[in-house]
Amino acid sequence: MLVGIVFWGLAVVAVAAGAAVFVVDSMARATYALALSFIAVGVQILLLGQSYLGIITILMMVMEMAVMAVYMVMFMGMNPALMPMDMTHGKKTAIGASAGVFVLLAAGALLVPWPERRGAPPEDLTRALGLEIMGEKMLVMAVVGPVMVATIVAGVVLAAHRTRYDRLGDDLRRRPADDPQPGGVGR
Amino acid sequence: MGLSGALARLAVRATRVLVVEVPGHWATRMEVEHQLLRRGWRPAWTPADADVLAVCGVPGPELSELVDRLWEQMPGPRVRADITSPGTVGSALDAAAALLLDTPHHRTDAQERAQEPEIPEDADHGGHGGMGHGGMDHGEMDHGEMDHGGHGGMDHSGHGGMDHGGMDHGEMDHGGHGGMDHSGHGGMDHGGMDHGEMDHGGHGGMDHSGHGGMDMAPGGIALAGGGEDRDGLEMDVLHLPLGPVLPFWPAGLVLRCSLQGDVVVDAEASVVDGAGAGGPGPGPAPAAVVWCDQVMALLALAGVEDAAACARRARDALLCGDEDAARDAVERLDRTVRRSWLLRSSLRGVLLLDRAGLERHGLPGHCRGDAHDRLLSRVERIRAEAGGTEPTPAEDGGVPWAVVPDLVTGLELASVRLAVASLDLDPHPAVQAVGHG
Amino acid sequence: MAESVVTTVPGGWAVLAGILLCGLAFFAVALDAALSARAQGTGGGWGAPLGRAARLLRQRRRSTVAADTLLWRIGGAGMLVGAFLMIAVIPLGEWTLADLDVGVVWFNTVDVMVWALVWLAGWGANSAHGLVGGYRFLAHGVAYELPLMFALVAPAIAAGSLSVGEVAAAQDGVWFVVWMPVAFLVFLVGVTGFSVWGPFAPALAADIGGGVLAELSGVDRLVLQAGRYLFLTAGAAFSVPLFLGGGAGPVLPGWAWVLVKSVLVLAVLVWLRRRIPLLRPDRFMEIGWVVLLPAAVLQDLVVSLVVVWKG
Amino acid sequence: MTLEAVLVVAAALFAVGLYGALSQQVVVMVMMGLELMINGVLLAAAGFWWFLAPDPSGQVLLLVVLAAMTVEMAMGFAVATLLHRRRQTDMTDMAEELSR
Repeated sequence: MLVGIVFWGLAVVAVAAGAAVFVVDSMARATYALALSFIAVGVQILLLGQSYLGIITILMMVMEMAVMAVYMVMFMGMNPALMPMDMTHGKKTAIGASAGVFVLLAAGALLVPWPERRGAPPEDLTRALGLEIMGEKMLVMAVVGPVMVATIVAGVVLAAHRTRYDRLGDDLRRRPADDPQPGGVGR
Repeated sequence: MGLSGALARLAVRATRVLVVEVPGHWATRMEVEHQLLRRGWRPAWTPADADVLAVCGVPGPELSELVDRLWEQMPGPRVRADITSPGTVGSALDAAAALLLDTPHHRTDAQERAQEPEIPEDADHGGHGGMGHGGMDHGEMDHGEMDHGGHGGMDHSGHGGMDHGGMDHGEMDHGGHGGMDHSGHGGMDHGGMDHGEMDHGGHGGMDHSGHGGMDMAPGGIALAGGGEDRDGLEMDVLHLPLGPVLPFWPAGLVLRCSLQGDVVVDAEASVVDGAGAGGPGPGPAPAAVVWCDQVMALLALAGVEDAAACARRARDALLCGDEDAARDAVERLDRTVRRSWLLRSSLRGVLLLDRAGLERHGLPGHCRGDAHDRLLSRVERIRAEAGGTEPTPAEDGGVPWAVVPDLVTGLELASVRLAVASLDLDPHPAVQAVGHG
Repeated sequence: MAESVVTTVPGGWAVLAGILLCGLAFFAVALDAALSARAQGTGGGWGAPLGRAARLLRQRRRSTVAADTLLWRIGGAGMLVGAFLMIAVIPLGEWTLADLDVGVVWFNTVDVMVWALVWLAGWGANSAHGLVGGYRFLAHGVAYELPLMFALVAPAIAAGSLSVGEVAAAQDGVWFVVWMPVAFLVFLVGVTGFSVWGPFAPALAADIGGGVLAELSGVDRLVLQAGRYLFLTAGAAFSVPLFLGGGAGPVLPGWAWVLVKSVLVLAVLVWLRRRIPLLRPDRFMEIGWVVLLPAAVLQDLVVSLVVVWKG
Repeated sequence: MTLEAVLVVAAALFAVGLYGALSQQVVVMVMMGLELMINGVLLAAAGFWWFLAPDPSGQVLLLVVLAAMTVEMAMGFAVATLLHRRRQTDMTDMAEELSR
């Protein structure tokens, strides 16, 4: 019972905060509304018995939204606290499409005869998950790792203005690198 | 009354004082700082944190206006102490402490004040980056001139009568054109607006609807323009004046910076109240005292509090002529500064000046090297001066404040502060100007 | 899952835990004030926390033009709340408030919240200096957080559990600090980082008039400052079960040892602040990624090898 | 708390996110919409896992979703930066990409 109330409370928070992302005027508020939505969902995942994933969701999303706020401020091109922002297009189509999708999904959720629960959760979920990804599903993690590294490299390459040749000279021998802001290690 | 009285007495023991030095009145300021610490009080960095506003010396018109504004920003309970000479510091602080305890007085004071923060009507905000000192935000003020979107540097503060309420720019097409479409707002009086500073080309349109109609923008906030930063990204330019009331900043110096992110892309220096309006000061300070003061500022900005405290003690000892204590303190300072490799790594490379750089800016030889080199050489000179054993090296002059903008352009804000503190700036330009005039 | 190594106490004890945390934080403030007074050559200072708190309680709150007050206040108050959330998983000897099976990750999550909170506190004031402070902190965060995460991994690997109680219990013979000193140091760097403390305080530094604190007065300032000290205290206390053997020690009972060790770590952190210059984000960024992160990863590798070798 | 309830909430989150992703003009706001959609997927996956087949292999799916979200975000930031850089040198290009 209590779990039910908490769940619905969190559900309201999650959806309302999610909607607030596209309603509020301020970029900071929009970003942190999304963070709030993620926190609510993270707690819901906790309620669904998956402590590790729930907490990791909150951790990652708060971090991501803190960074997201910076990008919002940089790129939104609108004053955060001063101006209402309405930078939308095709609003009506979007509302129609999303309402349709919601009806479809919700109807599916309610009408499909979901099968009975098979099996029971292991006692120590986190350990089980760890064994799983390091055992049978190791391939998944072995792929995810390099993908993450590739993301870091690709992201830097895409976003950076100067290349290593700009920094280190044509033969990559310039030391220390020619940076507008020197780092702390003094390479 | 008993509880609030006890609270007040307890609170007064931890009073924070915002010290404003009128150029030339270094002696009063140092005396105030000295006495603060003896009472267990501490200096405040911003008006928001201050209980007492201590004005050292008689400010000129420009600084007076500024001091009034600082006074407005203090949260209260607040007390203002005008201290004209070092001799009256003790009694002025005593009086301030007594007045701080007077709770009914502060209650009335609070009721009489405006409840909402606002930008003064007479402030000339349009002049950011230009002349008007009036609208200046010397950093601690609550005017928050930040703007993170792409907007023209326009200013609404002078237009109290303008009615923006009915405007709705919300539907504007921001994609294609940069500027705003004013034609749709026939009723609006743009007469007073400074469109000259607006950069309509480079960014995604501006929006006036925040004014009047929205609670977020009670008005008067100057918006930033865009410009290309050193990484080739378009970034907003923010105009932020540094000084004259800023912790560990040369008295009277105002550096109007254009910031992109926290990188100073352009700067302009001036001296508050021009030259000579500061009233008669006690004359130029002894060199060693000034150097100690500068070393203290640099160390405090670098964040080594123990070493900064050491420099302050050396300064106070030198000032009151206690030679033994001074020599001890200077020796300790010298040891601390020399030993700390963390300090070296922190100051290394800050405003590196080679011979060519010195010549280009017309700087004296002792400015050579980076901030750490200058720190060491200055401590060395203090030692020579305080010890009195070695002959004082020939003094080849300080750094004129006018070169500061050239030196700091392109640096990031923290480095700017360290760079300025590391230079032997003519400490009291007003006084010197009078002297030469 | 094996029998839990710690006893979970009823929620009412949270009050006591809160009081203990506040007491330790009070000690940190007093120690800092005393050290400061000594450096200035004035003596005294131990009573300063009371005076400072009273002053801020008496001071009026203020607002600024076009402040985002909601976010501003969340930033300040969140710091206060976060520290209390953090200590929920720290076992005091054999008792704990919440024996979370992922306690270490919980700690990490709460410390990541600080990113958001400090930035919000800087942003909300709508002041240039506050905002510069907020961004400085984020830049620091990017540099200290990953090393901190990898440092947290080391004890967890050695103990084979993410539960704080079990990590403490796993240090029966040798404290983890002995054979994972790098992780311990990186952890302390992280603690000072998320407390915006000492070398990691450029966000609150004098050069920008106090940065995030520049516009705060009265109780808002008190809340944020107290939050920082509480976070510092909670971080120091967390190092005890993680690296310093938890309640292990002769003569005294477990809870007393936890407190003693926490106080010691806290005192060291407070004392170090006065000696170490500010690590400006532009400098520390490279140190964090080029030095600390590889060091922490290597430490993890060593720990893993030892664990595998021991079977 | 039933599977249906979880799925309805997840659907609502997904729909709100879809609205954002479709209607917003600015890259970062579109990303926010996508994030919200993935948020819904995450919740739905967690619900399925708990109510249908609570064995550890299902959790791996959630981990993968989380990882996908991170990668999406990081690449989104990089692309946004790139676009922003391009916008100055080539404004109409950008306008075309961003306007309706």
